[in-house]
Amino acid sequence: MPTEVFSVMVGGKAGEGVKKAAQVIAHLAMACGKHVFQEDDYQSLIKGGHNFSIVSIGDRPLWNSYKQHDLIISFDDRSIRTHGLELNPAGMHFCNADDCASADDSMIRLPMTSLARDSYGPNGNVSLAAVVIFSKVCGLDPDLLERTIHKEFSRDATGAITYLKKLDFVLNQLDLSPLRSWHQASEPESKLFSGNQLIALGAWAAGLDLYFSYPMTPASSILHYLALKRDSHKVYSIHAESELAAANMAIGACFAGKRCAVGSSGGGFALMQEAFSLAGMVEAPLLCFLSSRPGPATGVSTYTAQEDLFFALNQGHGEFPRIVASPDSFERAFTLAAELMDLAWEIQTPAILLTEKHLSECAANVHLDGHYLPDAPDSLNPKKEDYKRYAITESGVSPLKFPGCANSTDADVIKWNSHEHLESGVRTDAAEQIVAMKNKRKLKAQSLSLATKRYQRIASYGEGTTLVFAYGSTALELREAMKYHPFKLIVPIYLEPFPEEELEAYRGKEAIIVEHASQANFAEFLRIKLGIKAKANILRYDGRSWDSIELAKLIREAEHA
Amino acid sequence: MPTEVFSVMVGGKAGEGVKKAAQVIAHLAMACGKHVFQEDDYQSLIKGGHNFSIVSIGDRPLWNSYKQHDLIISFDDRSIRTHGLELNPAGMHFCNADDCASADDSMIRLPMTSLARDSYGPNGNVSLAAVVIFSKVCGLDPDLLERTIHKEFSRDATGAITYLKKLDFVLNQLDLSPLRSWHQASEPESKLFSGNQLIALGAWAAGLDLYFSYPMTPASSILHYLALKRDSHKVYSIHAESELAAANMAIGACFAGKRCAVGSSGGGFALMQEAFSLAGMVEAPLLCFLSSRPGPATGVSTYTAQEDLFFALNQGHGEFPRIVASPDSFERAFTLAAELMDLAWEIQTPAILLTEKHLSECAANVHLDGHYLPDAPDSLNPKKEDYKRYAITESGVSPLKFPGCANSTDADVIKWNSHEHLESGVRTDAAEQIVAMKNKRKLKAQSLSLATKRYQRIASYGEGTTLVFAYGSTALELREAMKYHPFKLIVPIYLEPFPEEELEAYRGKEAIIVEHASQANFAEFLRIKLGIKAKANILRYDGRSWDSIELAKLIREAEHA
Amino acid sequence: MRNLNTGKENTWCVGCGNFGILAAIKKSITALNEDNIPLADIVITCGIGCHGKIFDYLNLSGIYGLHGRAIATAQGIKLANPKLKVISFGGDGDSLGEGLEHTLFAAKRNIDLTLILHNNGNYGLTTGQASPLSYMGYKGLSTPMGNVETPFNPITLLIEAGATFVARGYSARIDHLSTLIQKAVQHKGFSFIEVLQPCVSYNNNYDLYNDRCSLLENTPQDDEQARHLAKATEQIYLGVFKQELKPEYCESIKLQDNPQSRTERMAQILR
Amino acid sequence: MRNLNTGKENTWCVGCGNFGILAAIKKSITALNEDNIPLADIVITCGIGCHGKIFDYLNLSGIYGLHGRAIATAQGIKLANPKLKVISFGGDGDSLGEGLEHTLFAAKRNIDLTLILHNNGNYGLTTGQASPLSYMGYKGLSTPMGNVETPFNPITLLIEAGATFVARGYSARIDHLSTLIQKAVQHKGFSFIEVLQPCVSYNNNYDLYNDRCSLLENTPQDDEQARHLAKATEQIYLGVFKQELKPEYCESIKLQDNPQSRTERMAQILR
Ligand SMILES: Cc1ncc(C[n+]2csc(CCOP(=O)(O)OP(=O)(O)O)c2C)c(N)n1
Ligand SMILES: Cc1ncc(C[n+]2csc(CCOP(=O)(O)OP(=O)(O)O)c2C)c(N)n1
Ligand code: SF4
Ligand code: SF4
Ligand SMILES: [Mg+2]
Ligand SMILES: [Mg+2]
Repeated sequence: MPTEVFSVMVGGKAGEGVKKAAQVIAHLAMACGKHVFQEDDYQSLIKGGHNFSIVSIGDRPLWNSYKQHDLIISFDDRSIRTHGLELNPAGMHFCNADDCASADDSMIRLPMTSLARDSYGPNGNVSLAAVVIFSKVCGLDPDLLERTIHKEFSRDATGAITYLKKLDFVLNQLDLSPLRSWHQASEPESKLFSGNQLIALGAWAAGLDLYFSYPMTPASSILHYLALKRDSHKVYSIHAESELAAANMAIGACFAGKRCAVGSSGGGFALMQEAFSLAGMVEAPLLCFLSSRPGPATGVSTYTAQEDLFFALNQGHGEFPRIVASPDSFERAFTLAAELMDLAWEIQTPAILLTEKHLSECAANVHLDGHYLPDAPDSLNPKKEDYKRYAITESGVSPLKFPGCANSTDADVIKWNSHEHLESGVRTDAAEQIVAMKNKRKLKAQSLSLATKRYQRIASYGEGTTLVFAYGSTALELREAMKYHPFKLIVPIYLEPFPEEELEAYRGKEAIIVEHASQANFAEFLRIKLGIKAKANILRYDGRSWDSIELAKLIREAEHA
Repeated sequence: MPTEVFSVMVGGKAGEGVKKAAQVIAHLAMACGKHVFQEDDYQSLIKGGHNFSIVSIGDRPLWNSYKQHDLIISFDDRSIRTHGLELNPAGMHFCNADDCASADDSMIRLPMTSLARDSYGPNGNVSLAAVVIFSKVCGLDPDLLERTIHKEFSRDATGAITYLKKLDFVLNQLDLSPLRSWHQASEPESKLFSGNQLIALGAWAAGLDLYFSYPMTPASSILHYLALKRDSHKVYSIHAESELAAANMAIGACFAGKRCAVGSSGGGFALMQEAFSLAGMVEAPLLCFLSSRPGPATGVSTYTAQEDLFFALNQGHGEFPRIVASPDSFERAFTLAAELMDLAWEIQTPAILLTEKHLSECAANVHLDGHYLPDAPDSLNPKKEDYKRYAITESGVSPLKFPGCANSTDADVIKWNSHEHLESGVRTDAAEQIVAMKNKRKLKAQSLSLATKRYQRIASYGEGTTLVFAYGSTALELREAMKYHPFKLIVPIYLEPFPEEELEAYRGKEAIIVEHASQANFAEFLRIKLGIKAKANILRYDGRSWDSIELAKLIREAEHA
Repeated sequence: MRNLNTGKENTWCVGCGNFGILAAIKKSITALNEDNIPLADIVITCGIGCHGKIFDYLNLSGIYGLHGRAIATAQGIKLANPKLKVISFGGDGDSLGEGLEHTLFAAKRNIDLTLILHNNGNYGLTTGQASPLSYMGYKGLSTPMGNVETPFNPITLLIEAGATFVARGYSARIDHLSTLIQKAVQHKGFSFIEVLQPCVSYNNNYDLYNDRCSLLENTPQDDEQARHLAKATEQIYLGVFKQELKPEYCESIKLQDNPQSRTERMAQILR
Repeated sequence: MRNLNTGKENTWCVGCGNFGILAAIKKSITALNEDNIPLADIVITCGIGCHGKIFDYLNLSGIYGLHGRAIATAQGIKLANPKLKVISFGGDGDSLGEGLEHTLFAAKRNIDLTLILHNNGNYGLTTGQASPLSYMGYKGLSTPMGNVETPFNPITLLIEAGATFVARGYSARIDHLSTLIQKAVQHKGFSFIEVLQPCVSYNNNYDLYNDRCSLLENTPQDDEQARHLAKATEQIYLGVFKQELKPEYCESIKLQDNPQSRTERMAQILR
C-alpha cells in the first residue's frame, strides 16, 4: 500500500461504540486536513457479536476503505482473532488487556475495560480508548483531542475526560513513537457524510417536505437522519405501519402538492410494487430510495449487494415510464437525489434512486459547494379554466394543480384515478380512451428521455486501454483500484431511460464488467443495451466490499485472461 | 367469412343472463357435434351497463371468436346500437320489442321482457329467449332444447318451460326459415371449459390440494371453480385476507408437504413479490397463476393485456431461479399447469403460469384425453439420517422432508429460512456461507434448464414464408387468422428458462411480432434472447381481442411494409 | 356552489344502498359548504369496489386509489395539507380486509379524517364473495358451502383501535346519515361511520334493517356501553357510539409548511 | 427427547427478556413432549426481529419467515397438516404493525395455532424505533421527539378480533409463562400470549414490571371484565384473560387428506 494512505481499524462488540470511535477518528483526521473514508461492518444484533469499522485516511480523496491497516485497535479477543493478520508491516495493534487471550507479543496491551469502569462506573464503555490511541499514534495535538472529546462524548463529558486522563497516563508510560505527526489544519471545507445523509439532504434541497418510510437496513438511516431534522429543517418523517402504507401515503402527499419520498431495501420495495404501479397510473412524482442488500427475501441484512438491478428496472405491473439511476459517488448521491426529485415532478412519474449498503452507510468527507442544480422546469402553471388532470398535451405531461392551494380555484376538480381514465380523471373502459391514455404515457416516456439529457447521465474515470464497466458504489471501489492499475472506467448513472447517446462509442466493445451479484446481471444489461461483450465478469457476492488493491489485481488478471 | 363458421352474439345488460345464454348455446352447438369458441365482454358492474357474449361455432376447432355474426340477439336498445352493424349479409338480428327504439326493419322484434314477466313474474329474466331463438334459427330438435332447458335453467324450470312455450308460439307465427339445420350428434367427446377451469384442473391433476387466493379479475374464476369442487375433489380454496396472506400461507403449506398454488392478476402479484422472493430463498415450490389485464394499477379490470411480461420475468428482489411459462391454447392451459407444478416441486423454486384474460375467461370445447403427463421425478426420498434442509448436492436441489409426515422421523429438524442460511437451515452472515448458498441456487438454475427440456417448450403452427412470433393467448388469435392468410407462427411456451436450443434456427431472423401491449415488450424480449429483428410490431392495447380476419389483414399489410 | 354531479353513467344496481350514501354525501357537502368550507378544501379518496364508484359520481377532487389503500392515501393528503377535509370511502373488503392495517392505524393515530365504510357484507364488485363482515354461513363464490369465519364488528373494532368518533348510519336513512357525516367531518380527529348498505344483488338485507334499525337515544356514556349497544342484534342501533377529543396526529407532530426556497435550503445545508 | 439447543451463537443482549421466553418455551416443549406430543409434530414460525432469533436457538422444525408474515405462514402449515401443533413467535412491530392483518384474521378464523408476542415495546433489531406498542412519548430513532400515537392494547385487541385463548405472561416469570404456553398449545383454536419482554437496550422496563406485575386470580368471567383487567396499569395482570371453545377453522372447512393418485385424479376429471 502506498504510504499516502493510513488505515485504522477498530474492532469489538456491538454496543462498545466501535462506529462512534471511527466517526470521531474520521473527524480528527479531517481536522488535520486529511481525506477520509469510513466503512462499518456490523451484523443484525444490538450487543455483543463482532463489529468493526475502518477509517482510511489520505492526503487525497479516498474512494474506498483499505483492508490492511496501519493501526488496529481491538476491544476484544475476537477482534484480535479476526483481524490480527490485517496489520501493515510498520503498523501497531493495540488490544484490550482485559480480553486478549489470543494476543501476541507484537501487540500493545491496554486495560481498556478496567480503566473505563474506573472512569465511568460499571457500564463504562471502551469507545473513547480508540480515539485516544489514534490521537497518540498520529501525533495529534492534545488540545484538539480534548476539544473533540468534549463535543463528541458530551453525554458523560466528565467520565470521558477522566478516561482520557487514565489512558493518557498508561500510554505515556509505554513510550511509543508516533507513526505520524499530524497537525490541525484550517477549518475543513468538507464534512463527514454518509451516502444516506447525502441522499436525504439532496432530496431536501430539492424541496422534500415529507418522508414516508418503514425502517429497513440499509435504508433506515435516511429515516433516522431526517427524523432528527424535523424542527431545524421542517421536514417530517412518518414511520408508517408498513411499506405499503408509506408508499400510498406518499402518493397522497404528492396529490396535495408536497414533495416527498419513500425509502427501503429490496424487501420493502417488493411490498411497494402495487403503489409504484399506481404512481405510474395516476402520474405521481413518487421518489424512491432503494438501498440494496443481499437477497432474496430477508437475505443478509447488513451487507452490500447489487442483485436488484432488473427488479428495480421492472417494478410494478403494467406499462408506464419510470426513472432509475444510481449514484457512483458521495457527491452524486446528493445531486442525483435532487435531480430525480426534479425529474419525477417534471414528468410526473416515479423515480428510483438505486444504491447499495456500501454507499448508503459508508461515509467520507464531502465538500458540498455551490455548483448545485438550477430549478428544473415545472409544469405547475396550468391554464386557469376547465382544468383536466390528464389533459393530453404534446409532451404527454399534463398540468398539475393541487386542491385547496394557491394554484387552484374552487371551480377546479382534480381527480387522480388508478383505473384507466378520461382526461378529466373519471374512469373509463372504452377502447379508444384506453388507447389515448396509453399513448399519452408513451409520449411522456419520450419527454422523459429528452429531459434526462439535461443532466450528467454517465461518468467516466481514468485512462487506459482496458475498458471497465460498473455502476453504483462499485465505481467507488474501482476508482480507488485505479491507483494501483490503470484502466478506463465507464459508469452509467442513469439506467432508465438508458443514455445510449452518450455511450454509443462503446457499442459492441469488449469490456470487463464488475458487479456485486452472483449472476452477471449488469453485464447482461450492458449486452442488451449496448451489445457490450464481457471480456470478463468480476463478480463478488459475499456481501462484502472489495479491497481495491485486490480488485486492481483481479482486473489485471482479467486483462490477460 | 367462410361459411364454415357460424357466429352468434347475445347482448344486453349485466344481470340479464347474457353469459348464461351463450354458455347454453355453446352446449347446444356441441350437442350437434360442433366446435365452439365463447368470449364474454363485460365490465365492472353487476347489473345494467352493456355486456355481450359471442359463441362462434364451426365444424373444425375454432381458436378465436368472430366479430361479425350470423345471429345477433339484442336484449336491449343499447345492444342494437352497439352491435347493429356486426351482422353478416345473410344473418338475422333479433331484438327485444320491449326496448328497441333504434331497431330498423331488418330486425325481428320479440317482446322478450313482457313474455318473461308473464312466465316468471316481475323479476323475469330474458336469458332463455336467446337460447330459444338460437335453437329455432339453427333448426335444432325441440326435444334437445327442452332437455337442455330442464338441465340448465333448473332454478325455475316451470317458469322456463312456460317462457319457452310463449316464445315458441310467437316465433312460429313469424314463419322464419332457419339458417341451419343441425341435428344432435352422438355424445360429444369434448366439454366446454374456460382457460381458468383448465388451469385449475391441470394443477389439481398434478396434486393440488390447497389453493390460496384473494379474488381479482380475471383470475377469480379459478378460486370460484375450485371452491365449488371442495367436496367432490377434496381441494380447499382459502379466500385469504389479502394476496400477501395468500402467498405466505401457500409457502407454509408447501413446507408441510402439500401441493398448492396462488393466483391473481398483476395488482395482486405486485403484492406477492416479497413472498415470491421468499419462495426463492426457502426453496418453496410456489406455483403462481398470473392472469393479466391492462395496467398499470387498477387499470381496466375486465379486459385483456400482455403488459406484464417483464414484470413476471423479474419478480421478487434478489437472485434466484424461477420458471415462467405461458399457455398458447386451452389444452396447454391444462398440461402446463400440471407441468409447472411438477417442475416447481422438482427444482423447489417458484413458477409462474402467465396468461391473460382472453385465455382465462374464454371457453371452448376441449377434449382432455389420456395423453397426460407422467409423474415427474421427485426429490422426496432423502437419506434417513442427519437431515439437512439445504444440503449442497450436485444438482443444487436438496432433499425435502415434511414435519410430522411419513417421510420424516422425530429426529429430523427441518428448517426453512428467509435469511441466508447454512445447510442446516440456520441463519448465517458469514461470507463463505453466503457464497456457498448462492452457488447452490445457481446450480439449481442449471438443473432447471435441463429439467424443462423434458417438456414441450415451444409450439409452431402453420406454414409460409412469413415468420410470426407471439406468446400466450395471442397465439389463439393468430391460429384462427391463419385460416385467412398463411404464415408460420412460432410460440415460445416457456419464457424462463428460455428455450434457446429449440429456437436456435431463428436467431437473428426477421419476424412480425404480435402482442397485446402498448410497448413492444415481447419484441424486445425476442431481440434480447434471439436477436430477432422486428419486421413489424403488431400491437393492440385497448383491452380487446382481435378479430382474426382483421389480424390476418394486418399481417398481410406488414409483409408488404 | 359547483354542481356535485359528474355526468358519468351510474352503474350501481337499481336499488343498491350506495345510492342512499351518494345522496347523503351530497347533502352533507352542500351543508358543509354552507358552513363555509369551500369545495376546494374537500377531498375524497376511495378504494376499489362498488363503493369506490362514488368517486366518479361526485364532482370533487380526490384520488381513486388502490383496493384497500384509500385510507393510507388519505393520510398522505392530510399530512401534506392539514387544512383539507379528507373523506375516504371504503368497502368492507377494502377497509377491513385488504387494508385493515391502514384503517386501524389511522384510528390509532387519531389523524383528522373521515372514513365512511360501505358495509354491504360482501365483495360486491367482484361478484359477491364473502367479506370480513359477511355473516357466518354466507354463501358467496369463494365460500359456496358457507362462510365459516366470525365477522368483525366494525364499531367495536374501531373503538378498540382508538377512533375518537364512531358512528353507524343506514343508507336508507339519508337525512340521519347526512347529519352523521357532517358531524364526522367536523370532528377533529379520526372519525368513522359504518353505513349499513344493502346489496340487492348479493346480500339484500333491507327487510332486516328496516325491521330492526332504531336510533340511539344518546351517545353512550362510555366504551363499555357503546360496545354493548353496537353488538346488539335484536335492535340494530344507529347514531354516534363514541365522540371524544384527543390530540390529533398532524398537530402532535407539529406539522408546518416550509416555504424555504431551494437557495435558502442549500445555504442552510452549507451552514 | 432430542436436545432443543442448536449450538448457534446467541446474539441477544445480556439481560434481554428473550432469554426468559426461550427458557419458558423449552420447558413447555419438554412438558408437551412428555404429554405425548412428538417433537416431529411441533412446528414453529417467526417473523424478523430480535424475537425471530429464537428460531435459530430452538432445535425444532419450522419457517423463519418474512417480517410480519409469520402468522400467515403458520396458517398455511396448519391447513396443510392440521395434526401439527404450530407455534408462532412474533414481535410487536412484526405481528401488530407490518403483519397486523394476519394476526387479526387468524384470531377471527379461530384457527388452531399459538401466537407468542414478544412485547418489548419497540423494534429491537432495527435499533429501537417506536413500535405499535410503544408508549406515547417513547423516543426512538424514528421518533426522536417522542412517539405521538396511542399504543394498541394487544390483549383487548385480540379479544375484539375473536381469539379464543388470550393470556399475558412475563419473560422473567419463566414457570408461569411456560404453563401459559402449554395451555395455549393445548387449546383448540387460536391462542395468543402477550409476553412482557423487557429490552435492556431500548426499553428497559424490568423495574416497572417487577413492581407491578401480579397474577390474575381467576379467568375473568366475561370479555368486559377481561378488558378492564387487561387495561389496568397500576397493576399489570398476568394470566389467562379469556378461554372459550368455538368452532375451529380447519374443522369448519372440513379439511381432509386427498390420497388420490394422479391417475385417479385424471380419471375423475375425464368422468
Ligand atoms: C390488490 C387487489 N386485489 C384484488 C382486487 C379486486 N377487487 C376489486 S374490488 C374487490 C372487493 C370489493 O369488496 P368491497 O371492498 O367490500 O367493496 P364493494 O364492492 O362490496 O363495495 C376486489 C377483491 C383489486 N382491485 N386489487
Ligand atoms: C419488509 C420488511 N420491512 C422491514 C424489515 C426490517 N425489519 C426487520 S425486524 C424489524 C422490526 C422488528 O421489530 P419487532 O417486530 O418488534 O421485533 P423485535 O426486534 O423488537 O423483537 C424491521 C423493521 C424487514 N426485514 N422486512
Ligand atoms: S353488487 Fe351490490 S353493492 Fe354492488 S352495485 Fe349491485 S347492489 Fe350495489
Ligand atoms: S435490542 Fe432489546 S430485544 Fe433485542 S436483543 Fe437487545 S435487549 Fe433484546
Ligand atoms: Mg363490500
Ligand atoms: Mg419489538
